[in-house]
Amino acid sequence: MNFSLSSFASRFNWPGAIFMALLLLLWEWSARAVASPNFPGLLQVLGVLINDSAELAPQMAVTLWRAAAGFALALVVMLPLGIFIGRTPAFGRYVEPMIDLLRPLPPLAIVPVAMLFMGTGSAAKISVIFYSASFPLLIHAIDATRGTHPLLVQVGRSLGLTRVEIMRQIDLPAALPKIMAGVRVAIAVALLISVSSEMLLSTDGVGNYLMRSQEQFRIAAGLAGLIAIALVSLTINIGVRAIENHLLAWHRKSLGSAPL
Amino acid sequence: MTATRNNPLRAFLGLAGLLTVWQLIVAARWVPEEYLPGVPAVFGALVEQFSDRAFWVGEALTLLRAIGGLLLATVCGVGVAVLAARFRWVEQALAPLVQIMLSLPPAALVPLSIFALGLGPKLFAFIIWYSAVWVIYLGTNNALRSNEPVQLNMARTFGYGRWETLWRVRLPAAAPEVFTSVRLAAAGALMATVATEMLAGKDGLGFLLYDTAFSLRIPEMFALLLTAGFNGVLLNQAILRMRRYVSGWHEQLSATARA
Amino acid sequence: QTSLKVGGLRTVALLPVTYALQKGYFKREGLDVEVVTVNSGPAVISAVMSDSVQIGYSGVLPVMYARAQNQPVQIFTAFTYETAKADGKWTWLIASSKSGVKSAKDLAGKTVAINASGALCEILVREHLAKAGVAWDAVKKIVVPFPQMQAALQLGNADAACLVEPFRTNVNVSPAIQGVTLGSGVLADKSAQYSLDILFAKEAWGKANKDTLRRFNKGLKTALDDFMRDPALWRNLITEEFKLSPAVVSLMKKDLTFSDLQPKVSDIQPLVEGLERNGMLSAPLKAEDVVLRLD
Amino acid sequence: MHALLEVRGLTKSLGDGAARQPIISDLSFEARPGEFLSVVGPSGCGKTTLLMCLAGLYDIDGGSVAFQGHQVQSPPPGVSVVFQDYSRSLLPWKNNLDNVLFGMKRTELPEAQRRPRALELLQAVGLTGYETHFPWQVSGGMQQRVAIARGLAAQSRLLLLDEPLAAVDAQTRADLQDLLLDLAKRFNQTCLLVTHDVDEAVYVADRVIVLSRRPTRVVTEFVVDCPKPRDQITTREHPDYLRLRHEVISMIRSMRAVH
Amino acid sequence: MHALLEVRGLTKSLGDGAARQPIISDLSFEARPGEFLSVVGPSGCGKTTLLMCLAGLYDIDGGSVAFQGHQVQSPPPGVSVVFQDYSRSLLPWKNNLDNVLFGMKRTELPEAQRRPRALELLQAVGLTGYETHFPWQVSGGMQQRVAIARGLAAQSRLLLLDEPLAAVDAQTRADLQDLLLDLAKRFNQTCLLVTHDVDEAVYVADRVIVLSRRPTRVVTEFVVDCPKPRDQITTREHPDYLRLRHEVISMIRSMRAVH
Ligand SMILES: Nc1ncnc2c1ncn2[C@@H]1O[C@H](COP(=O)(O)OP(=O)(O)OP(=O)(O)O)[C@@H](O)[C@H]1O
Ligand SMILES: Nc1ncnc2c1ncn2[C@@H]1O[C@H](COP(=O)(O)OP(=O)(O)OP(=O)(O)O)[C@@H](O)[C@H]1O
Ligand SMILES: [Mg+2]
Ligand SMILES: [Mg+2]
Repeated sequence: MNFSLSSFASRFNWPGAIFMALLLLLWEWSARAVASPNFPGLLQVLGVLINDSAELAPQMAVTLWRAAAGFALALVVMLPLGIFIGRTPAFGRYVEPMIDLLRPLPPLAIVPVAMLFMGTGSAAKISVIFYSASFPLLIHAIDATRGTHPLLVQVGRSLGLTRVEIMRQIDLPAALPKIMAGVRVAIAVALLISVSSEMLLSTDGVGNYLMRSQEQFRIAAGLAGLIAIALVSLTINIGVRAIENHLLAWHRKSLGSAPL
Repeated sequence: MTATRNNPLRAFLGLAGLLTVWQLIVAARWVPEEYLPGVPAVFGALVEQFSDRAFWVGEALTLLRAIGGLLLATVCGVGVAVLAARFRWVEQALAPLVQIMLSLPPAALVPLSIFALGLGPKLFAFIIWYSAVWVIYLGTNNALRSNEPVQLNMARTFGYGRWETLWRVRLPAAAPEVFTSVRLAAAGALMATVATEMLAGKDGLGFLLYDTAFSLRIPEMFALLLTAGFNGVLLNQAILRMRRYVSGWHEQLSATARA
Repeated sequence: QTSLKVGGLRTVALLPVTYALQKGYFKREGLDVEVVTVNSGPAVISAVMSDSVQIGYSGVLPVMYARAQNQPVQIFTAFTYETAKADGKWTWLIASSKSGVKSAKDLAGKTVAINASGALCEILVREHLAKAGVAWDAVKKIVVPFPQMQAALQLGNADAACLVEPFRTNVNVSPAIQGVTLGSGVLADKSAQYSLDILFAKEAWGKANKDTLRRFNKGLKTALDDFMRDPALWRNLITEEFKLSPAVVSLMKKDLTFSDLQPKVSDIQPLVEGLERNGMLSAPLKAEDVVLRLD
Repeated sequence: MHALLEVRGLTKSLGDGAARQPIISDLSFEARPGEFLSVVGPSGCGKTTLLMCLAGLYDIDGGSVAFQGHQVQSPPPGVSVVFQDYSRSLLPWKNNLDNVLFGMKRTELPEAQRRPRALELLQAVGLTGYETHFPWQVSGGMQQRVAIARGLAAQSRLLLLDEPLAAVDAQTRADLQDLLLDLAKRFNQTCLLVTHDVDEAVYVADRVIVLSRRPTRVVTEFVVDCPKPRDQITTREHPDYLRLRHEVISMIRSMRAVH
Repeated sequence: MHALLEVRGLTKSLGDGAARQPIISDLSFEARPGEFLSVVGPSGCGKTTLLMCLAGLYDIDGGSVAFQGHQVQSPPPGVSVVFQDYSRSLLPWKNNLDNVLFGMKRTELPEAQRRPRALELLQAVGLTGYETHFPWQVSGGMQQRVAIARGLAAQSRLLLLDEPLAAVDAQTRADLQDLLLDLAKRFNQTCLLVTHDVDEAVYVADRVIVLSRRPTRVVTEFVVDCPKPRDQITTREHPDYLRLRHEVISMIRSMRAVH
């Protein structure tokens, strides 16, 4: 490892950090200007966050566990299914209307149905997360697969690849740069729905913490919970980006000479 | 046979398949029928709704709100993504914010947004916009960053400036992917509309849903859910039609694989 | 004509307001009232605090929590009370017959459904468990929205549930559940009297507009008097507004305790104590701060 | 000796609906095992389309294509293709070596011998030192050579080459012509080479097939009776070669593609 | 007459970090107004890279490139390029006509005359009847001709052509060579044609520049003193032509790309 400060400094997203810092400053400043109990400032919220961190950390673990389980399930099922649908338009014409019908059903409305089949424990929540994270993956996988240049598929066919092999060895890598947008959305959705479902039906998790803060009008605590989610989301994003950099190095480099 | 022509019969068969599975689950009596009514009961309730003026008004309002919010989100999301494509620092500055916003539950923001925006149309607009805009931004941003280098070089040598290249090459090339994310965001917008109507409002499908759930009119509730789903199909078809108009080449090109 | 916006939960208890509106009782008082539905306690408070509405309708708890967090809101009307009377409660703890639970004592090791953590149901369950000598941690809690409670009981996801109307009646009449009432009332102390559904406003605005609020209450009182005179009117209204089956409505709690609209500090005090007793207040709260006296 | 490939009355149209146009009409020819065929014809006449039909990548509209006595419906084992659009036909996420290895899918070569064989092929096309480069990191001519190496890696009975040498320089071209001839002979491989270079067509082929303008059919076939093995110096000075070359050129000149 | 294009001691490396390799080293030449230059060199030697540097698409590492007396830093007006990767350089969402019109951005042609001019160019490259086809609906050679038409549409002082005729048949190729010569003369356009076809290089050029293997530099320049205008029959039989052709081929043969 040749870690050096300067290489870190050049890779670090300075504009992003500065912009976030400015937003946070603006928040603190305007909170002081408004001086309302409805609008606690950054420092106050951070105080609550530090204060409650011992309580929040295990809750966050629960939330993340469910989000991860739901997302992983969705990834394993929907990525292959999406590529299959994208590669098999005849099949797509039957199932896509089904997907479009299910897509806009609010998770709030799915919860009661999920409860009927999965009870009120983690299984119900994970199935709702799975449900919600499925669509970004599915839609992006379908569209990205259809967007693959036909010649690549013909190469695969002429080399005697089977349908499944074409999907795995050609469609997946070729569509991956586009699918990544769906993966990112799906990860965010998994986290979001994990929290939301906890707000609705849970006695644990960050969502429950948020709900409790909302119920008890502890606005600062509510914001502290949101900041905790934000931090976790940013951390996850670092990991996703590392994976993406690894998987899609070829894509980034092949665009290298592009004058953006 | 080409992918550009959609056969409504197949779509119908697909939906019929879904309903059959549903009815089979009901018939298997996994769960009491009072909580998961069968297809005939739901359709009965749906047909009953048809004679109710509140239903039609609610349906129209929900659709209009969702479409309005989606349009707003599309303009913002694509607009900012274009800016971000042109100026790298904009993209970098926004990256953490977008990531955060994408994963904050709108439900947690509701009391705060009511405080800031009141209960009127502004609240609806904001929540629907919020639940759609980040997805669109992210998708458009992703698409605009993956242009064919040869095309960009070509445009430059023909004298197209950065902005013009953005309009004339990068955006058209990205269009199919942009539509993908708008498609995704449309579902988000519909959900947010219904959720907001459930929370605060006196009309719309969400309001009716809350009401039916409150009074345990389960078949009607499912009928309304079906309507919400149907709205998704409708909106999605509209977007696909628009995509066919804007970048139909894309579908045709991909259809040549099966010549 | 003074314009007034009322925002609040869409529940049975808000019906008098809508009824008074329909009947023109507010107009008669020179008030131009508009009702906006807001289906979450905290959201109603936000709506009042942001001046989107002048009058908020919610359960009493959110207002108490908000006040404890220095939100300047005060209650000026209460329409439902839980009283010492035999039929004086609006909240219930009910078990399904197949759970085998006969009394609150049997709940140890069982699962109880509440509608939200930190809300009305939590204090109710805590109170009744404490009274029965069962530790709060000995019971598994699940959160289930009211409309799904019945299914949770029937499917065995929950052994008992905290319920309000009309869900309570539905559970009671369901042959698959055959609800067993384990207790009623938010506070376990049967003799206590306290308000449940209330109207509130911002303190400063309320103090400056006492006359408006008095007129509002007068209009409301007219409506309530109609109901007291003719309980059938009340039931028909519920049947119509919520499209509930008349059979269920006829079984619903009949007693209307709309006696006096002006809540007294003593109507709040038992709840403050109850919250404190159960460790549910995150900041100290004085009952007199919560009440806005119109006289 | 019966034919390895037999094309009888092949017809094929392309395009959708009203824009559908006949590309190939009533085209027949056959290829015997081990034979080297060249195909020449005006630009846009339908050579690529023909190859796609032979490879089972396009459904045919009429007539028949039989490979080893069986009708070709989907890509048959034993046929490999080097595509005209070489840059798009390489997998951008695989380096050159992996692209070549990818072509070995259907070979019986044991796993352990594949890598050495692929390296050998890359060396044969002059790409030693570029094994770990990605296709988009090497020049057009080099990409085309990777595509050739991949086509050869398949060790198929029938090799369809669509202008495989269009992007390489004259010297490399000559070397690769000899490589193709050598390999075809060694493995008794049948080759069908589409080319625009009449010299090339005559030099490598046992038979030159001349196609007409669109809708295309076989105008004539020339049997190239220059002795084998061919040689860049002696063959190109052989009187038969010069005569045939002249004949083919005159033939083509009489049906120019530019209208 | 001073030079239109002046390249002095050009050096250029490509690749990242440790993989960075010198492609062009100390390359110098110049082009006078109206001159037609051919560039030949082994596959992968750096011809495309050179063109990219001349067009201002790559930053150069050392030396200088001056166009009309100004250093080239970004694509200068008056230079247009026909890219080697023709199929990728065409915009798939524009039909052939619109692709050609796309090249006219910097011309002074009034709006009203652009369409007729584009149609004229498409006709000149033999694509009448394919104006409304999309690039991916026409054959490889036809795509390449669309790219040529687009390059010509720019009416630039300097036209850089990267193997523009690699995918067209012999007859069309000859026709297009004459077209290029004709237009270059008519508009006093300077052309730099990269080609692998030595016959072509000699036939069209006033001067043939021979490049070495990588890292590339100018090995030698041949002045083609065959009389102008050229003619496919008489020029190709001209003794100077035959001599030069022979010299260039021997030169190239002595530095084969296949190691
Ligand atoms: N992105 C890159 N990274 C590393 N090396 C590169 C890259 N692009 C090109 N090269 C190398 O630069 C050299 C010159 O490439 P260039 O495309 O200029 O060749 P060329 O002369 O045009 O060849 P051809 O006639 O085959 O088109 C090649 O050896 C290639 O491997
Ligand atoms: N998708 C399509 N839709 C309509 N026409 C098409 C399509 N694809 C190809 N064509 C037409 O088919 C004809 C033959 O194309 P093909 O690619 O087979 O030509 P070719 O002989 O390979 O030409 P070249 O030598 O230029 O590569 C062309 O005239 C082209 O316009
Ligand atoms: Mg072709
Ligand atoms: Mg090149």
